[in-house]
Amino acid sequence: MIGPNGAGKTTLFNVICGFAVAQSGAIALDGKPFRPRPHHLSRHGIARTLQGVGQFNGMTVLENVLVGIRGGRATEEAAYEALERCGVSEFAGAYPASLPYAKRKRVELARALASRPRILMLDEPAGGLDSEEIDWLAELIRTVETTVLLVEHHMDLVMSVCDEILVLDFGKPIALGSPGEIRGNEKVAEAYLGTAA
Amino acid sequence: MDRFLYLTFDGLSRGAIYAAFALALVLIWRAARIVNFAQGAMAVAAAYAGYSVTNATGSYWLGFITAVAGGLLLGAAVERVVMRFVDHSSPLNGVVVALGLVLIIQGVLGMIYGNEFRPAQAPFSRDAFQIGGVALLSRYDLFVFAAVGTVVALLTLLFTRTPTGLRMRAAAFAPDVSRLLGVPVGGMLTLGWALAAAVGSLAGMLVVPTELGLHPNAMDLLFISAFTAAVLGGLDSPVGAVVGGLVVGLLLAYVSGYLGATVAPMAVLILLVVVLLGRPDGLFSKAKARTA
Amino acid sequence: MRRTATVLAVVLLAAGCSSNGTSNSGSSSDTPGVTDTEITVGTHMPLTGPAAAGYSKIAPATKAYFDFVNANGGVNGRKITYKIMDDGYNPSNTQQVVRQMVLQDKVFAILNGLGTPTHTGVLDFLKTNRVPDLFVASGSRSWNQPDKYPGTFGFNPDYTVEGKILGTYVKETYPGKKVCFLGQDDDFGRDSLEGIEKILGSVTAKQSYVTSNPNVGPQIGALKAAACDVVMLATVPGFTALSIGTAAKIGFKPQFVVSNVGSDPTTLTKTLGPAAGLLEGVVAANYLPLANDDANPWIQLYKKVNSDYNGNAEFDNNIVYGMSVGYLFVQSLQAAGKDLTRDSLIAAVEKGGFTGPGLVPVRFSAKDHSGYAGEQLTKLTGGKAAYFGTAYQTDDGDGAVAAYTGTAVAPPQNGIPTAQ
Amino acid sequence: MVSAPKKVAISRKKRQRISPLLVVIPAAALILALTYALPPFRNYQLATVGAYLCVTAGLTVLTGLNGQLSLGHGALMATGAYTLALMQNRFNLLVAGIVVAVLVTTVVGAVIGLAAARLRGPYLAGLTLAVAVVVPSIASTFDETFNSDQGLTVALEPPPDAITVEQWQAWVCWGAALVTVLLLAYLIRGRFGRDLRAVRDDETAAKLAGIGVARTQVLAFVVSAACAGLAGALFAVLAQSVSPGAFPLTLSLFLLMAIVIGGLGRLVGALIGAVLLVALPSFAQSIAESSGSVRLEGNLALTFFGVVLVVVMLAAPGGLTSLTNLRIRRKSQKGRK
Repeated sequence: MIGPNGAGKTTLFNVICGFAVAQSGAIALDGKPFRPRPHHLSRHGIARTLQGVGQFNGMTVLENVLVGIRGGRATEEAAYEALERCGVSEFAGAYPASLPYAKRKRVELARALASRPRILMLDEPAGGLDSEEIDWLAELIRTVETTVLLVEHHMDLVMSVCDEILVLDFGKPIALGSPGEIRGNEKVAEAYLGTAA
Repeated sequence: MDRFLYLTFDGLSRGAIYAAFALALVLIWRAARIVNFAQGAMAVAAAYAGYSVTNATGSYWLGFITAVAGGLLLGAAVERVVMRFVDHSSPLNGVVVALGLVLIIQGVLGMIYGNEFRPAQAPFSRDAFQIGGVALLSRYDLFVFAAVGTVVALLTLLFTRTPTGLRMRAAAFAPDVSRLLGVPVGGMLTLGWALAAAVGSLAGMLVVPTELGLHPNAMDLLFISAFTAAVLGGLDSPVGAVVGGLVVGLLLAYVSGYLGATVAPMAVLILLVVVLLGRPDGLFSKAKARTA
Repeated sequence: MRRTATVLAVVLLAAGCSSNGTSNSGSSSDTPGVTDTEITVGTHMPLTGPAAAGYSKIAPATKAYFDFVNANGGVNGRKITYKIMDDGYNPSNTQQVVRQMVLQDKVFAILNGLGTPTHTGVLDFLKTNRVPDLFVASGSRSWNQPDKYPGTFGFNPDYTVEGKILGTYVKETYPGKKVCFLGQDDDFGRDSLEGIEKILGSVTAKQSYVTSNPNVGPQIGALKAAACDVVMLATVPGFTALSIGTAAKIGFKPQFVVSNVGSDPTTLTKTLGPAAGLLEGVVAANYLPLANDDANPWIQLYKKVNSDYNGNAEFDNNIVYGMSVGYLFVQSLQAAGKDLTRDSLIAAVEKGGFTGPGLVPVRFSAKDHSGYAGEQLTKLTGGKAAYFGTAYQTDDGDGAVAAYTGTAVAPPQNGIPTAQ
Repeated sequence: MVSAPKKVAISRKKRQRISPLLVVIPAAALILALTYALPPFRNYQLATVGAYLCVTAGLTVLTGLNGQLSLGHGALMATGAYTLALMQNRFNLLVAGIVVAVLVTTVVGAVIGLAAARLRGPYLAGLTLAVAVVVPSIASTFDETFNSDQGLTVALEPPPDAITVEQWQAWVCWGAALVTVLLLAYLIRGRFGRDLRAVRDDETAAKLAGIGVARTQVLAFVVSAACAGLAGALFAVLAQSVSPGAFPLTLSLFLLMAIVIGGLGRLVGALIGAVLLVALPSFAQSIAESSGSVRLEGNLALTFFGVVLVVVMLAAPGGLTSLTNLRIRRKSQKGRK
């Protein structure tokens, strides 16, 4: 999902997650109406990251990830697995605030992955990252065995990992299609660059 | 009806003092995000200074000015000497330091002046004007209203019409950005504390003649009522502080008058619960920023 | 955590290396707090906090009197050491400090512990440890339970006794007038009202206040609305001043009749400041010489002690009170004799028969542990209180209020009682 | 991914923690030994530390781990104390009385906690402050039950002759305190503890991680209320009396100071705080006593107490426990700024 600043991407995420209420329209999951309370998302197999970092600074990295594992026993093995997956297991005992920004974003990804979601919602995961980190992120998104909903401004990333792209502008969808289709869409270019006038 | 009128005016004149004191709490909260639990003790210290000057010179007004100026200096000193060095990573640290200051101030005052009530003069007669047999307001009450009104007006002017006020607000909301813009954030913080302490001292001077007298603990109860008022109105809102103060004053008067003094604290609790459940950030809170 | 616990243990052990023995029978040689040269007694008082006003002067005055006695050879060759502990009028602090005095500092007795809620909590503890608990500073009836608390004795006339005496005065002086009542919302107010209503029947209007809300506007407004002619106050000094000031403020001028507890003229005058003129004609009661009565030989004695041993503190009724407590305690020690034990002290107090500064007798006996038996009325004129009429005594039951006609005794020549 | 298993093994070994039982059992033995070694007054102080530990441990979970600021725990203690007094005077079954006291306080705590879960920071402080102030008012309004300011006396069976009352009180208080600490230690080391901290650190992220924020907050309040109720009941046992004056607002404030000074969010900090609550006033008073002047006496103690608070907070903002692991604190703080 892409769109210019203020298009309503995060708001849509918030509606899906139950942080905000939609004035019209409905959300469905598995063909059933879906209006969850935010903390019930994980029961539906949905995990989400936040813009920037939403970290628990008073807990170690390992504990941060353990928090993400709901249902059943929160095992350290599962947490380590997620940390390994994101390449930050060596920091398990550190406090997130002591890590560089990029590593903190990885910790947050690890927390989301640890719950083994079937839908992973990523809100601008590439924001503030350098190209090396973005490459790693792209690799992760490509290889992860789950549906990923991605809100992102980084076009290269979007184009390289997405199967389908939704373009929002002023709260309205203006285009939907594969990367190739979107790339050529005039309306999209207009929305991003402003009308010629 | 007579009784209702009487209680209304009784409540308003006390409420005005709560309002002034609550305003002092709001000022510091806005400037430093600290609930200044030492506000009461600081106001008492200033009032003692005023008391000493009044006793030495025989002039109430010299004492009054000393108290307010003393409050100003004490506020600045507390910020410069102590609060500046508090680690604010946990909001509790500031609270605990403030509580420590309360003990120090009360202890030192007790050592200097003794734990006795000292009589406090009122500059105007406290005999109420009678209208149709109902005692309404005294000259002193009018003085209280005028003083509190003046303070509110001056603060409003300061914050909305002067560059200093603008800088203080900026420093409080975004210290880092303000620093880049050349606002002396530390200085603004000191100024905020000084102003708040001066307003608190003024409220203290106003309340002392209406209560038992001057005592190291004289403002403990005022602090409780004023804090309640500030929370009720919304800690970010000066208007809320004034309205909250008046509401608490009226509530205490009505409940004490109609139901008995014993139940008054329960009434305050119930009011707080009702208001805060409806509006968790007080009556005059602004809309919240988006959560995610 | 284990390390912390060890540290704690070491601290406690180090602090607790004092001897451990609590036997309290036999002769004075093994009585706690008594040696051949010293008697240690303790008290708990609010020295800080809102309740400290006024009260914090009592214990130092008692101590000053003891110092005076010590300078003149003490009692049976023993000097009296008076430990004053601050409890801030908080009952749980009282627990701490009284235990410290009894268990750690091994005081011989607790003297003049102040406050009903504070002292109530230590009654059982003092009883268990068989510590004499003399002359409690409050007018509660709880101190007079010789069967339950054989070691506890009161000092102040109890609030009901006082209520009956004040009620009698009002009944005789203001027949047919509307009498109203404002009292503190605890046993002080309740017992006082009970005494008043025993004499007067139901009062026209009654109001109460709590110390945590220093605004009596609503209550006084209600009394005004009830058109009361006489207002009886069971109030502490600050609230007496507040009530009288508030009444004047709304143009309400009844006759005030005030409990001894809240009627110290020095405190009231100071609290009211320039408005002290409002006190003119206020009726109260007392049972000890008045601080401003310079002609009274007791006051002369106390003033001398005050200037010599109390740093010349401002002389008021609290100091008179404190020194009178000291005097009565020295009398008790004298009566207990040279072989001082806890039992002999209690026996001596129960034997009674003490005469001293009081206008009415203290009525200690095996069956009665209450303090002074009555009071005499005072009136404030020109900022000074003076006695008028006769002293009355009565009990806290339905007994009659009778005039007491005994004559006042003068203090002994050297100011120190001798064994009687 | 190749070297993953080895890494896991290494890291996990480092995280091995001592079981709370291994701390509590020796502690119990130590306390037991102490009660025989100490004179009665020290035993009484020891018992008081135990009673304080119950409430500070609960409060540090609420305030330290969950970030909820309560100024009303004195009132919750009063609830427990009054319940125990009423039960005891009626049925004279101490253990049952204590259990009921905890239950009643838990219910009261749940009610306050439900309101508290909607409030943040100073607003919660304001509400709980109003709760703390309401105690004397309730005691006088329902004075037939609570007997107003004078309060109730608590009838207690004297212990067997072989031990002193104070020793027995120390056993009761520390028995309860150690059980409390043990339960809390197990509670906060697992998922519940993580949830508490997650909610404290970032409510939105906590919700996304599947934590019921309001539910967690109410639970935290309930747990700490139960602890406060237990402490209140123990205070009633210690004092053999209950009155509103024993549970003033200052008590609530002192509890808060104790846990902050001790080290917020840590049970060891709660222990240090509980010790300080007993030791500092007593120490201050002994200093003041040697000063001789009556005007100074109480006030010097107050001032001393205040100075200690301010100095500790300026020198060791993380509380006294933080002095032992300065390195970690520094690191995490640097990151936060």
